[in-house]
Order: sequence, then structure tokens, then C-alpha cells
Amino acid sequence: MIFFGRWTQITSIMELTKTKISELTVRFAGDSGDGMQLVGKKFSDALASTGIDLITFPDFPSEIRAPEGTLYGVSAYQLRLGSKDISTHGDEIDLLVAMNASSLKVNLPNLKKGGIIIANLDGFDKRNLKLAEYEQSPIDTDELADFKVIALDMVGEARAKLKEHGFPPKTLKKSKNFLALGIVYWLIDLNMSSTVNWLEKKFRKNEEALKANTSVLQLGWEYAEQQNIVETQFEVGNKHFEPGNYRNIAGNQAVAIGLVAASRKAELPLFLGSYPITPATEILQYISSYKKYGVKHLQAEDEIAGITSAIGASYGGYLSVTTTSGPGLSLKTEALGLAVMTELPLIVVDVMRAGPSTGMPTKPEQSDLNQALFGRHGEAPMPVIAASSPSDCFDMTIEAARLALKYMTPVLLLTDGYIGQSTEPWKIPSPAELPSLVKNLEVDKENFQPYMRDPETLVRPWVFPGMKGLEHRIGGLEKQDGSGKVSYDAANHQKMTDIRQRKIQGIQNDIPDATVTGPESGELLIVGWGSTKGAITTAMDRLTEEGYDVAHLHLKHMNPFPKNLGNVLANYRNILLPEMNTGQLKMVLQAQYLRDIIGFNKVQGQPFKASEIENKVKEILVGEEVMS
Amino acid sequence: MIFFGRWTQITSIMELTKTKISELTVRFAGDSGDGMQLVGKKFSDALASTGIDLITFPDFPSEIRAPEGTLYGVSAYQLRLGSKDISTHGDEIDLLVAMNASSLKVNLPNLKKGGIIIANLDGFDKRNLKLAEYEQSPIDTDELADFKVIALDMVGEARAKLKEHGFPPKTLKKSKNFLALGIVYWLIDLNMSSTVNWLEKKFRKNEEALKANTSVLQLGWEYAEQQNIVETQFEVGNKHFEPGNYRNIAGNQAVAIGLVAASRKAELPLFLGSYPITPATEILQYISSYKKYGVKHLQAEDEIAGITSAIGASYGGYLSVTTTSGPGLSLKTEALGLAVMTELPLIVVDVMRAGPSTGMPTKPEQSDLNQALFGRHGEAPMPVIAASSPSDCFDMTIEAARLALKYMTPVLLLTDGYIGQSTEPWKIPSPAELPSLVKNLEVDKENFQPYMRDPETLVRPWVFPGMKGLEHRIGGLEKQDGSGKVSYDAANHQKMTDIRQRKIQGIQNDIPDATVTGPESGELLIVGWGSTKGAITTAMDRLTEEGYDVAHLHLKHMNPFPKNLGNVLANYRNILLPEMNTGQLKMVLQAQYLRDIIGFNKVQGQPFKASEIENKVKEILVGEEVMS
Amino acid sequence: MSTIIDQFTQMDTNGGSQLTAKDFKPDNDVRWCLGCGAYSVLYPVQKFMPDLGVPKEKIAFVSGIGCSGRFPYYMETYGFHGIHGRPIAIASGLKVSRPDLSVWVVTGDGDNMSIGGNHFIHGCRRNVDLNVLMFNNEIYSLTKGQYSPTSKQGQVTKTSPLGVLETPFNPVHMAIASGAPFVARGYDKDRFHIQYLIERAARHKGFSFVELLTNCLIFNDEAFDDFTKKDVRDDNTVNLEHGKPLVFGKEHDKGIILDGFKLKAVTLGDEYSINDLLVHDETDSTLAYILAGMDDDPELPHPVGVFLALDKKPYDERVTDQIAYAKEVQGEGTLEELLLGDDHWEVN
Amino acid sequence: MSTIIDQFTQMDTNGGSQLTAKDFKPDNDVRWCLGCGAYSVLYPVQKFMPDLGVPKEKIAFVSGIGCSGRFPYYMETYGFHGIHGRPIAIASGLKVSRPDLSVWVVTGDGDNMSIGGNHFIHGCRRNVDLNVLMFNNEIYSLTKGQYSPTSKQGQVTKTSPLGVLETPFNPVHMAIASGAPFVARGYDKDRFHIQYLIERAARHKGFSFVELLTNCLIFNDEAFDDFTKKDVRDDNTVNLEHGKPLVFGKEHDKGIILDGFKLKAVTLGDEYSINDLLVHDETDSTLAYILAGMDDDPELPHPVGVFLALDKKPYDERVTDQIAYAKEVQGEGTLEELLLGDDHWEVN
Ligand SMILES: Cc1ncc(C[n+]2csc(CCOP(=O)(O)OP(=O)(O)O)c2C)c(N)n1
Ligand SMILES: Cc1ncc(C[n+]2csc(CCOP(=O)(O)OP(=O)(O)O)c2C)c(N)n1
Ligand code: SF4
Ligand code: SF4
Ligand SMILES: [Mg+2]
Ligand SMILES: [Mg+2]
Repeated sequence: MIFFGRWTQITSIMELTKTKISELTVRFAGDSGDGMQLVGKKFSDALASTGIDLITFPDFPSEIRAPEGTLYGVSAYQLRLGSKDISTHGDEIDLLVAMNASSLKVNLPNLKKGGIIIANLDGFDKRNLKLAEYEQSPIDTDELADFKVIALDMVGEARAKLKEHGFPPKTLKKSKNFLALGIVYWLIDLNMSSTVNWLEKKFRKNEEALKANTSVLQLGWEYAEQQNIVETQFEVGNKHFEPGNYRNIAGNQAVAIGLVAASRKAELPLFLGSYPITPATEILQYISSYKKYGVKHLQAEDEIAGITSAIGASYGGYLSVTTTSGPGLSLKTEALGLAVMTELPLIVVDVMRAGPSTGMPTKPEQSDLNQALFGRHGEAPMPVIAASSPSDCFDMTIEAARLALKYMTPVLLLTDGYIGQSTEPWKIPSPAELPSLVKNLEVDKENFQPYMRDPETLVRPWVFPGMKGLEHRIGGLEKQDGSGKVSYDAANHQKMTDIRQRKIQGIQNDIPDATVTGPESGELLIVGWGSTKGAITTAMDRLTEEGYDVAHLHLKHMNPFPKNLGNVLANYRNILLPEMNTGQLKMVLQAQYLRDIIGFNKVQGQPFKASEIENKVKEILVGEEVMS
Repeated sequence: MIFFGRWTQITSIMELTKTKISELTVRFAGDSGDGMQLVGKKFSDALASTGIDLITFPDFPSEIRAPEGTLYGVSAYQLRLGSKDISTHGDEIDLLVAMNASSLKVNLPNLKKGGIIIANLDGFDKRNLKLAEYEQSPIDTDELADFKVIALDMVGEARAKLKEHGFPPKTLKKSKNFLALGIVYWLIDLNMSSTVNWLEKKFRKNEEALKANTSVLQLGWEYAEQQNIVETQFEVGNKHFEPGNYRNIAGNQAVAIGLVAASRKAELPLFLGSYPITPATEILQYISSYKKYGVKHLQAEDEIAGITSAIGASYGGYLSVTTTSGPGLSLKTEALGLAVMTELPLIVVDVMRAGPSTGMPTKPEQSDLNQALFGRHGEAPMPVIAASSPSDCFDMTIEAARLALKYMTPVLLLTDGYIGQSTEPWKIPSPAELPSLVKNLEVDKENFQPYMRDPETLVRPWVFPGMKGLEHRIGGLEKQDGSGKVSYDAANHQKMTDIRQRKIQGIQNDIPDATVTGPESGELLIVGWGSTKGAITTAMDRLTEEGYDVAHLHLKHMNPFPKNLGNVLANYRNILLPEMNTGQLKMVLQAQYLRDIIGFNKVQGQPFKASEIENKVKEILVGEEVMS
Repeated sequence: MSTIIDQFTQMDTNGGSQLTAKDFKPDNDVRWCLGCGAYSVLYPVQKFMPDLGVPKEKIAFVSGIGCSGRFPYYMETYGFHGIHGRPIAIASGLKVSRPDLSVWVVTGDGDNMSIGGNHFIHGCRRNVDLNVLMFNNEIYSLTKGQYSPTSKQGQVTKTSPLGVLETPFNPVHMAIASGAPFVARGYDKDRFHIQYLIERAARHKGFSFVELLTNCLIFNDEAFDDFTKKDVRDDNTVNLEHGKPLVFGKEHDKGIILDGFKLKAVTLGDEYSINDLLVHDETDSTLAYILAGMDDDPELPHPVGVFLALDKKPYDERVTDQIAYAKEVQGEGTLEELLLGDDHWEVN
Repeated sequence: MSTIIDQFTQMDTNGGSQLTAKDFKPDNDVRWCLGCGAYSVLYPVQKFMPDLGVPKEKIAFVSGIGCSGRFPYYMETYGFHGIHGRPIAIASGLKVSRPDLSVWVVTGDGDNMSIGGNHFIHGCRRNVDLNVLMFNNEIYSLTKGQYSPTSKQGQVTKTSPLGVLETPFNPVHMAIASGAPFVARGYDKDRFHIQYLIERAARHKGFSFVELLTNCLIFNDEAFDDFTKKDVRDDNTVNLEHGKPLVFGKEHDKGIILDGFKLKAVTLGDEYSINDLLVHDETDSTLAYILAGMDDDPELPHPVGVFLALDKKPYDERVTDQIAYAKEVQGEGTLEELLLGDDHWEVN
């Protein structure tokens, strides 16, 4: 019944042995109330801190607390762990924890043949089976014949155990997730101390809860050990991490930290004007907890007040930010034009979700690129950049701040719900390593004009209230070159339009060239942007291993593009562009470089699987479709 | 001093003669309070009703009533008239009425060498000269040596005249514009009766005012005649107009009338939800005066309520509309996504003005095309069409309604401040000639599902409250194919995204092929869209006359494009695309057809001049720059 | 103008009187958390619907985004789940175009008072005949627990870890000041009263605003317990009833008197009798405003019931009237006439 | 944290006391129509500025779009001409980030009460220390004459050829109900009084809302003549003065009394003496609300002056305080600490 796809060594039966694995995909699934997010998070912290690489992917239902046991109420936490570089949360599941029938049903299609199921029998009673639309328990049929099933009544087991300690039974239901976690720990023979430490911290003031939880966790381990649930434990080697400090980080948190870091490096105070919206809300929440860092934030009445208050703070000399997701970005478009016209620094973070309209708020997509590039009335160019992984959100946030401050412009940073909520280990930079950020605060007071410009960068000075003798008026009307006075002059409007465009285009000179992983020319170049990086990288690894002639270019700057981009594209016969949209970047690249690009478009509210990209490449290169 | 550029015949000096002309550009310019818009309008009505073709272009200052005499306070009304097809309001002025020094100064650069100036001396007094920043009166210097100047003290002349009739002097200032008009009438020897009729209607209840105004008008004529101000009157031949009823119409009015016409032809009531904004407000104003036609409108609290109330009315079964300009369109983008998702018919009219941000509200531009095509979060495709002349606004409004109703989709109609406010004679269709409009009201009640679709067009039925037994829920969340229930299913989202896109793309099969004026293949194709049509047409006429190998294709459907567009483009070696933006259509065409296109971009808040296009074409074809 | 709408909607429609609450329940699950205060509005609404006397195809529920926004999915009528903050605007377009419908709005404290604040105040002022049910749980629930414009000053939420800095809106004050002709308030723990308020709102012609205090047990549990729980309710709320004195208390032994324009709670007995008490008048908007102010005074009970019910012609009717007037005075407009305009000429 | 802002703004700044009104006039033309009511606000503001005692580089005027929106161009201070409806939001960001500035908002009845309505009510509630001057001409002027949310019912405008169907907002009611701590009203024909109100608003800490009735002679001429013209003014307005009885009339022979919570106009003489009159109390928001209601009663004069002036800690100060508190309790946060977080580990 057990088939270990990629595992390197299987020892003899009967005796407990260890199987070295380089990668494993684990998914904890259950009801919203089953605490799957918590155990997933604790497990990944434990893994990471012992030097195992990983990517996590929390996957909630859209309901706050959907009725227990329903198919749509399943909440899951997936992670891929390994001893080598992990860049996606995994296509297929190796190990599934299923706390009830619905969670099994929903996740079974993604379970690898031969994978392990840890099932909580308690969640397969009549009611649960009915809600999951099972006629009969799949555990009793041969539906799961292809898998290794470890089924136990977690509540019953825990009850027995806790009774020994004399604990009241009400602590039971709540701790069954830790029993499951204990089993998983045993399966990969991982030290549980980090989780125990955490429990100790959390229940510092509640000894009973502490004991209950730790003993249930312990029980899971023991149960697995004593029942001999599998013949072989997994052994995950450590990845070689460079020396340094690490933490697990999600993209939304990385943005929040990045903002503070940028403000410190720029020696500017930070202001966030924002309105909650899934999946960007967490950034606002993190920032609102940063009071001790001196950060100011305004939870605005709506997205328009979010961005306009940020513009006000930028006018006041703050590093200013607004954060949102699709529908909110739509509402901010008018004000973005104001930021363009007044040439004030502003960071706009869009954590993209599946659209159109309300769409599927909890699901990721890359379909706001058009909006970011073109979604403003009039000619209103601004830099657009995108982050490609949870930790890259930190770097790109600093890049957004760098561009905004240096070029006196709003900058749009695109991330998405996938990297916003996924986590990965991040090598924490020391403050000193971070780049200093340039600001345009020096003015020639004698000849001061609000729209005087640096002849090279075309950037105007940042002059804010309080600066003596430099009083002036700015606003959304077209302004006279230099003086900044209102002007309806035809030639002036042309000039200012050109300047605004050239200023942004000129940023080409200040961003890194596009670089390619893989051969510098050849059959096929995969161009990616944003959160597809993980899947493309994993696919690339496999393809390269298999000897395919493929290269990968991952764009971080979508406006302007790196200067050498056209030349790089010219080096490949085919260009493949996987996007979680219907071809938005494809259109822009085609327009700019007049190259025919093969779009690979997935609009399902789900990240790409590495295998999908792998197969697509093979299809192009071999010219025949390969089954996934 | 007089040089008649294009005039065909000059008769002997000393005796009053007539010069036949085929085209003439007249500009009335003065203070906002000088009534230039009024005389311009009356003059053009008189011209048109006697069978002379024309295009008018009102050109106000942005101030409501700027201080008298200032340069920025000049208000003008320009028109080009002729005995042949007139398609622009004229590049250079042949005849300038200048009521004060500022109006002369501002307009002189556009006056043709040899042109005529009718100057009101009263407006060249010390104060006026100073405000116009003249050291000395230009009438007394040789600054105007290249022109024919007819200078008179209009107030003084009028005073003398009115005294004869015994009128009080306070009527004076207000009627000097009619004196100027009388002179112009004489110059082209045009019957003043239509203006006299209008005065009679207007002053039905005020005999004194009537007499004063008519006699001042008369005075202008007499003055011109008696003073022998020029040796030769102009004679404008009539254009051959097809038989029928005609009126002068501005684009904004044509949209308003078009909406009512569409609603009548669709047998649907009409609802407009709108918020005032220059230069779109007039549509709202016209509609609000159509109560007797049963039209409902809601002047909303903001643009968002404008569009969402229209969506509500569309859900209720009305032909629904919202009208706006750039900043308002930005505010409507979120709700546009809702209309896409709910697949409800909706017309959105954007009368484009110069951006970004508040920009130059009274000036036209074509820079909202990007926004129209791409300015929504998520994948939210919708048809985008554009009107090319004042009267075409009527046709394209009906086209917008046709597409919206037939395809259950929001449709964006782009016009701009130029064609919105310009007028031209329009052959009025009879109601019977207008196309009937298809609606999707028939449903199979037995198998009803809100998102069931016509297998060909992929259109869902329009089912509104009140229809018995068809109760259902719709909204902005992604919906299950067919049932329309909320769905987060991955495959379903892909399917629905594809359907929404294919539905819009399928409109290609239902719009006319792109047709070309001029040779069907060759050196150069000018592609235009929107209000550039007039200038391109005029340029084409001249170029063709001069023997250049040029063709013209004017796009009305920007999404989807006509099916044959790619093929047509392929027939020409060069493609020139003049746009009043930095190259928005160019980008889309390049992306779609991978053709390198020569952009010709004017972002000055001013329409193209025919001569600019003419010269650009020559530059490309001859390879050398031609002076304009 | 009799239109296609009449043709499609006036076929075999009959009254709704034979219907029962069950007819208004669609066959899909309700996806609110078990125990959510929202159920306490849903059930009374479903129960009341048959009494409304309107066939169900003539009823439309329009909502915004939030937990409350799911409401239309739970009603077997026409339903429109709009975008965040805009349900009143959408519903206004619907009702102005279709005065024949019974149009309901379901919104939340965030949806209606934060992002939708402008449509709310203009809705009150414009007075389109809508029935607006605002689920006030003093929190953004769907986005998992940020403070809303009705959250209390000092409240700790996910975006106010050290406490909210703003003072909350008083929704009843806002509605009255903005011109709403009908304003009421109920709370989830008294469904019977909610059903009464819903009926009143439905019967009132014009914009009816009902604030419903609904507990969110996940993100702001027990927000209203101090005055809505069974044991404290009678002492801590006062029910406003038109023409009746303001009595409250478990033993009906307390009341509200008016001292100038100030309210005071008194104990009935020697000093004060029932005749001294303030008598509620639903038609007085100043009084309604004063009464709503009790919320801010810890000495006074929280007012619930119908604050205001003014006779005021709804906007949608005015629109219809103005059209009729125009037709009468100017004559019914024909398309031909409109096309020709005043200044046309003929070419032969 | 002392920031770069301090470094750039605290250089050689001195008080503004030596300045005169002229110092606040920039060298460009004022482009309002001659005779526009807006001048009647501009001049008093320019006049008052030197007395404010704030150096002009520390003063910022933020406006929206409308005729009124041009105001900042006419002040030789910092100025920001924002987008339509958003000046309060922009100014809030400015003031929260820069409490050292004196921040003014200039807006119109359309800008503030139509498209900007949500920011207005939230501005009142949030109580950022702004001075908001709303030019109410009961019309959209810049767009040439459409009705606004303060236009009168029945008013004929370009978009209401048969009369406006809505009832107008009472801006003072809205401000009070939304929580504004300072609310006042003046009119263009009394510039002296306007200057007083501006001074009061400026001195008040927190959100100060001043409604200014400004005549638009082009699109809504004489809108306020029936109570602001010299000859009728005394009889048709009553000036609210804290602690003083409400006397009005050319001969100071009339007054306002309170009957329960109703206001009545009486003639002083045998029946009523000055001692019977209602005495204004700026610190009572219920009273302020009642007084603002006089507008709706044709028997009563229109109230002008300071309706409300409550002591309420502004939001911007609360933000500063909360940050100080967090630093005190949690310690000043370093970037290193933030980067490391709670759960980091080291690899050697
Ligand atoms: C334009 C936009 N902004 C933000 C959101 C995110 N959002 C959805 S519901 C909500 C708040 C809901 O609060 P409330 O109206 O009180 O409803 P509740 O969930 O408490 O019933 C927010 C901020 C959104 N969907 N759309
Ligand atoms: C987003 C947007 N919508 C509409 C407009 C057009 N607009 C400019 S000013 C204005 C109304 C101004 O009215 P009010 O605030 O009363 O100012 P007033 O001109 O009367 O001083 C409108 C509708 C705009 N500039 N921007
Ligand atoms: S989260 Fe709160 S408001 Fe939402 S359904 Fe659950 S209990 Fe109700
Ligand atoms: S139009 Fe009216 S509000 Fe505008 S400047 Fe002129 S008078 Fe003033
Ligand atoms: Mg809520
Ligand atoms: Mg106004």
C-alpha cells in the first residue's frame, strides 16, 4: 500500500527503519475550528528552525466559520519541506492529515498515489459522512486502496490519556490537532521541543491547559511509535543555509517590516493610510501593531481616504503608503493620478486576488497588472514592480520606497494572496546591510521653483510645509513647467506630459538588467513575474535535470522594463509566459518588443503547479502534449 | 494688405465685388461677458440653415467669469464654413472678430497671413491694453501690417444709432456683439433673417430689447456696407446636402438624443445615473430636461452612486446609462467590474478631457483609452467604442445600446470635449430608419438558470424582478456556470473567465469590417479613432489632391477590433496613427498584430490640425520634414 | 408609457398572502457561524414576508459586502449581492426605476457607515422608498476583526491593538440628521421586536432605516450584553412606543422625564408618577434626536424601537409625479419631436 | 524620533506676528467673478492670518475642486489643490503626520457634502485638528449651475428644470450628528463676523467646521438675500453667543425661548423679558442641534455664530500619545528587533 515516490532508500520490513527524503509535501486539513492553521504554523516553525527548507501555503475557506463538517468549510495548511531549495508549496500531497470526512474528500484528488493519510475517525461519523456526501466511510471501502491509511479516533485516544492525568474532558476537542501533530513529528522523527516551548510560553498562566496540550502532543508521538503505524520513518536532511539569522516569513508581514525598514533607512517617518481588504488586511494589522516603532497609521473610512490621506502625509514629508487588493485599487485610481500630477512619493501595495469584481477574495491571481499599468484616466505613468516570493516582498518593498523617494513618484508594488500568506525561511538582513535611500530634499532656495527639475533624472524637489521661504501651491491641475502654476497652455501640456513620461522611463537606467537562469540563448525562455517564480524555478530544476534547453527570466520591474529586455528576448526562439491571468504581461511585451509570445494562462485562483509548467515546456519543445 | 489664400476669383478694385470661396474660418473672440458664444451659435445656425456646411468649436476659458480684459479670460467661438464637406473647425483663421486687446493677442498667432480682423476699438483702451500686456495699441503700430484691419468703436457706433431710436444707453454694452455679427453677415452677404427671427422669439415680451438688438445688428450690416470696409464681399456657395431634415448638433446633445432614441427603439425605459463633470455635464443636463419623454435620471452624490444606481436600474430592466469624464471614469472602475460579473447591460459614456488628474478640464484629449480598455482589477473585458464627430455621437450611442442589450454587458463609449461641444449639421433620421434593438428577455422558464447561455453568443438572459418563478440571486462573487451560485471552484473560475472573454471577443462577428478610404493597399495607411477623424479627412483630401498614396481607416470599435483589421493593416507598408495621447491605441494594435506603427502624438489639449497630419504624412512619404 | 417591463412582470402575478415563511427559504445552507446575531434578523424577515402581501417575485434584497452581505442568498426572492458600501446606491436605482417593487437593503456597520457612508446619508436625504436593515456588530467581521465606525473608543481589535482612538458614530443620530423619515433600532436577542420593526419599516413609505444590533460571536462577542441580555435588558433599555410614556425597568418602575431638553431617568413613586413621564412622539424629529442621545449617557437606558416615522413623499414617487407633470404641461414627447428639435431646417 | 522633517523645518523659523495681511497675498490674480461671495471669506482669512501667530511656512491650505477650490492659490502659504471631494482626507493625512502645522480645508457644498460627504462625516467623527471652511452657495458653480445637496427643494437649476426633488442637507445638523466638536456658521455679507468665526475655529483644538454662506452671483444669485441683506438681516437672523440670551431684531426686541425642546420666537415686552430667553451654551451638543433646526421653521430666524465648541482631544494628538504610550510600555522599537521578530533562529 505504500509507495514512496521520490524517497531514496527503503530498508527491510518489520524493523523500524528510516527513509531519507529530499522533499515532502504535508497538508493538514480539517474544519475551520480544528486548528489546522495553528498546527501547520507550529510545525513549519519547528522544521525551519532545525534547518529544513520549506514553503507553506495556508488555504482557508471564504466563510469565517462555515458549518462544521461541510465540504466548503474545510481549512487547510500545506507545506513542502526538504533538504534542498524549496520554491513551491508542492503540487501533490505526500502526507495528508484529514480531521474529518470532508477534508479527506476535498484533498484526495491531490494526494499522491501511495501517499499517507492520517485520518481522525471521530470525524468520519454518520453526520460527517453525510455532510461530505459519502454513502459509506471511505476508510471502510477500498477507495483508499492506493494509499497508506493511519486511522484513529483522536478524541477517544486523547480522552483516555487525559483521564490518566485527571483532566476534565472539555479540553479534549480542542487539542486533537496536537495529537495529529505529534504523529506527524514522529513520522519525520523531528524534535518537538520548539512546539513545546511555544506551548509553555502561551500557557504560562494556565498550567492545566499546558499539561493537557503537551501530553496530547506527546501522545501522538507515542501512539505512532507504539502502533508501529509505518515501517519506516522519514529522515529529512538539512539544507545548507548560509550562516545568519533566519525566520519564517509571510509576504504580507515582509511588506510591513519592509516599510519600517525603508523608513528607517530613509530617515523618514512612516505613514500608512489604508482600508481593510482581503488578502491585504494583514499588512495594515502588522503596521497598526508597530506603534512603538513610531509608525503612524490611519484606518480610513474607505480606500479613497486611504490613499488621499497617504498623499497628504507624503505632502507633509512622510514616507507614505497605502495597501489594498483589486477592488480597492480600482477605487484608488483617481487619486493615483493626483500623486502623478503632484509628483509626490507614494507606495501603493496591491495584494492581488481573483477577480473581476468581488471575485474570489481569498484566492490569488495576477490579474491586476493591466490596472496597475494602465488603470488611470489621462497620461499618468508610474513605476510598477512585483514581488516573487514571501521574502522577496521585503526586498521589493524597499525597492518601491527607493524609487518613490528618488523619483518623486507613486510606485505600485504588486504581490498576491499566495505569496502574501505563504511563508518561507528568510535570512534576516542586518539593518546595516540594507541600502540607504535617496531623497530629494536639497533645494536651491534662491532659485526655488516647485517644479524645477534635476536635469538628469527630471525629478522635482520635495518641499514640504515648514520649509521657510519655499511656500508654494500644488495640485491636480496641469502646471507650468518650473513654476508649477496652473497652466492651460498647449505647448506646456505637451512638455509636461513628455517630462512625466521620460522621468519614469528614465528609471530604466537605475534598475538591474534582466538576467537569465540557464542558457543565454536557445530554444525557449520562460518569462515570469510575481508569484509564479517558485513554480517556474521548480519546473526549471526538473527540466534542466532532464536535459531540456530552457532558460528562465523573472521580471521584477514591469514599468519601465529593464533596458536589456528586448535584447534578451531576441536570444530565444520561443518565449513562454505563464501568468495567472489571460495574458496581461504578454500583451505589454508584445506591444513593446513586437515578439510573438506563447501565453500560458491559468485563471483558477490557484498558483501554478511546477508540473503544469514542466509539461507545457515539454509540449512546446517536444511538440507533443505530455500528461500531467 | 489683403490676400485671399484659397479664394478663387478677385474682381476689380474700387467697385464692390464678390469673391467666391469654398471654405472660410471665422473666429469670434472676446471676454466671457461679450457674448461670443451666442453670436457664434446664431451665426452658425444661420449658415447651416441656408445650406452652407460647417463645423463649430466653442473655446471657453476655464474660469466661470474671468476678470474682464485678461488674457486668460478670452472666450472664443470658431467655425469653418464652406460649400464643400467641412470636417474640421479649421486650422488657421481667415476672419477674426476681436472684441478686445487680449482676444486679439491670444488669437493672432493663428490668424492667416492676409486675414481680416474686425476689432472693437472700445476694447483697446488703456486698461485693456495693459491687461493684454501691450505697450501700445497694435492697431496703431505696424504689428498688423500683414492683415486687413477693420477697426471701429462698436459702443460708440451703437450709441449713436440707438440714440436715433431714443433707446436708453444701458442696452448698449450688451448688444455690441450683434454689431460685430452684422458686419460678418455683410462680409459674406448672408441673409440675417434667421437671427432676426430668433431675436423676435427671444424678446417676444420685450419690444425695446428686440428693437435695440435688431437695429444694432442692422447697424453692423449698414456700417460695413457704407464704410466700404472691404472691396469685395465673400460669396459662399451651398454644399449639396441630400434632401431631408437637418439641424446643427453638438456631440453631447447627440448622445442625449441618441439615448432616448435607443430606449424607444428597444422599447425600454431609460435611466441615467450621473454626477456633473466637465465636459460631460451637458448630457446630464439634456437628459434632465427630457422628463416629458418619460426619462428617469438620478443626479447622484458621486460618480460611484451614478454608476451603481444605473446598475440597479439595469437590474430592474431599464436601458441604463452613466455619463462622465476621466476622473469620474476612474471612480467608476470598481463598479464596472460588478457590471461585468453580473452581465447586465449598461452604457458608460466618457467624454474625455485632458489629464492626468484634474488636468485641463475644458480641453479635449484621447487619453482615457487605456483606462477604458484595461482600467479594472481582475479580468473584466467589455466592449469599447468611440465616436468620431458630433453627429456620429448619435450613431455610436445607439451602437452602444445595441451591444449592451444584445450581449448583456457594460459598454464604454468614448467621445471627447472637442466633439462633445463642437457642432455640425446633422441629417436627422426618422424614427423608422433607426435600427431596432435586440434584448434577451425570452427565457425557458422550465429550465431557467440565471447564467444559462445562448450557445452561440454566450449571452445570459436578462431576468428582472417581477418575473414570476424566476427569483434568483446575482452579485459580484464568482459564480457557478449556469446556476449562478457562488463558486470558488478552480475549474469553474477558469471556465467563467474564458466565457466572459469569448463573449466579448465574439462581438467581432457582429460589427462591420474595417473599411478604408483611399487605396486598398500601398505606402501608407492612416489609422485613426475618435475625434481625429475630421482632421484626418481634411488632410486626406488635400493629400489625395496632391497625388499622395495614402489611405485612411477610422476605427469605431476598439474592443473587440473588427475581424479583418489585421488583414487590412497588412496591406500597407507604413501605418501612421495620430492620437491625442502618447500612443495608447498604438500599443494595443502593436500587441495584437505585431506590426510596428508610427505614432503621431499630440497631447496639448487641442485637436489635431489637418495641416499637422498632412505634414506628418509628407514627412514619412517624402522622408523630409515639411514646415507647417 | 407602458413598457416591456410591465409586459414581462405583470403576467400571472398574484398576491403573496398564501405564502409561508418556508417559501422564502431557498435550498442552500446559511453560511453564518452558528449563533451569529444575523440569524435573529433573517428569521423574522422570512416570517414577516408572507404578511407583506407582495408576491415574492416583486421583492428584491440588495446587499453590500460583509457577513451581513450574504443575506440575499438566504431569501427566495430576487437578490443582488452588490459591492462593498454601495447597496443603497444600487437599490436606489432599482427602486426609482421600478417603484412597483418592494426593495430591501441589507448592510453592515462597515458597509453602511464606513465605505458606504456617503450613500447612507444621501439615501436618508433623498428618501427613496427603501427598507434598510443595518446589521451593527461594531466590527468588520468578514475581514476578521478590524474596528468599524461604530466600534467603541478604546476597543481592542486587530487594527487597534492599543485601543480605538475615534469616537463611534451614533447611527440613529446620523440617520435623523440626514433626513431619514423612518428610523428604528432593535437587537438580536429580541426577535419578536425585530419582526415588529421590520413590519413597521416595510409599511412606511419612504426611506426606512433600521439599526439592528447583532452580536458577532467570533470577533466582537458580547458587545451588547450589558444591555441586551435577558437579566439586564429591562433595566437597561427603554422601548419607544408612539403616544406612550417612556417606562422601563423590570418592575416597570422607572421612566424618563424631560427637563428642558435634557432627559433624566426617574423612579416612579412618590416624586414622579407615570403622568410626569415623557410621552414618545414618532413624528417629532428633534425629539427622536434627543432620545437617540441616551446612548451616550451611562445614567440612561439604551433606547430601542421606532424613533421617527414621518410622512414624507418618497423620491421615487416624486420622480413619477414630475414626469407626469411634464407630460401634462409640455405634452407627451415623441421621438420624432426630440430628433427634430427646435432649430431644424429642411433640404429638398 | 527626531526626523529629517524637524531638521528641514525647524531652521530659522520665527513667529508670524510681524506679518500683515499683505504677506499672505501671493502675486497672482484672484480669478473669482467680481462680486463673488468667496472674496468675503478670503479677505478675513488673509486679515486674520498674522494674528494666528504661526509662521506662514507652517500653514497649509488644502482644497477640493469647485470655485472655492481655488482658495489656496490666493494664500501665500503652503497650499494643496486636491481632487474633488477629498480635501478633508488629504488634510487628515497631512495633519496626523504633521501636528506642528496649522492645516486648513477649503471646500464647497458639492465638494464637501456631495462627493465628499463620507470624508466630511468621518472628519467630524475622527476629530483631526483641521479648520474646515465650507463655502455653501447651494449650487455647483464651477460646473456651471447644477443643484447641490444644499439646494432647496423645488429650486430650478440646469439639472432640475422642473425643480429639485430632494430636501437639502442641513450642514450644521450633519456636523453635529457626526461628532464635530466645533461647528459655526457665517455669511458673506458680514465679513467682520466671518473673521471672528475664523479666529474661533483656528483657536479651537480639533475638527472645526465653519459653514459660510457665500453668494454665487452667476448661478444662484440672491440665494441668501431673504435673511442676509442689510435691511432684513437683523430680523431674520439670530447670532448665537455663548452665555448670552438669544436676542434678535432690528430693535433688539425679539428673542427665542425654549418651550420643552421647541424653540419659539417672542417679542420682548409685557409677556416676555430678556430673562425668559434661551441662553446659548456652546458646550451642549443637543442644544446646538436644536438651534440648527431653526432653519427649517419659517417662523424663526436663521441662526449664525458658534453652535458648538466642545473640548475633545484631537485624533492627531491621540495618535502621538498612543505612540508615546507604546514606547513607554513596550520600549522604543529598533529596526533590528523588528527584523529579527520573536521566532528567529540562527544558522552558524
Ligand atoms: C472595495 C472593498 N473594500 C474592502 C473590502 C473588504 N471588506 C469586505 S467586508 C468588509 C467590512 C465588513 O464590515 P461590516 O459591514 O460591518 O460587515 P460584517 O462583516 O461585520 O457583517 C470589508 C472591509 C471589499 N470587499 N471591497
Ligand atoms: C471626480 C470629479 N467629479 C466631478 C468633477 C466636476 N466638478 C468640479 S467642481 C464640482 C462641483 C463643485 O461644487 P461646489 O463644491 O459646491 O463648489 P463651487 O463651485 O460651488 O464653489 C464638480 C461636480 C470633478 N472635478 N471631479
Ligand atoms: S464572523 Fe461574526 S458576524 Fe460573521 S457570521 Fe460569524 S458570528 Fe456572524
Ligand atoms: S461662478 Fe459663482 S461661485 Fe464661482 S466665482 Fe463666479 S460668483 Fe463665485
Ligand atoms: Mg460589522
Ligand atoms: Mg457650491
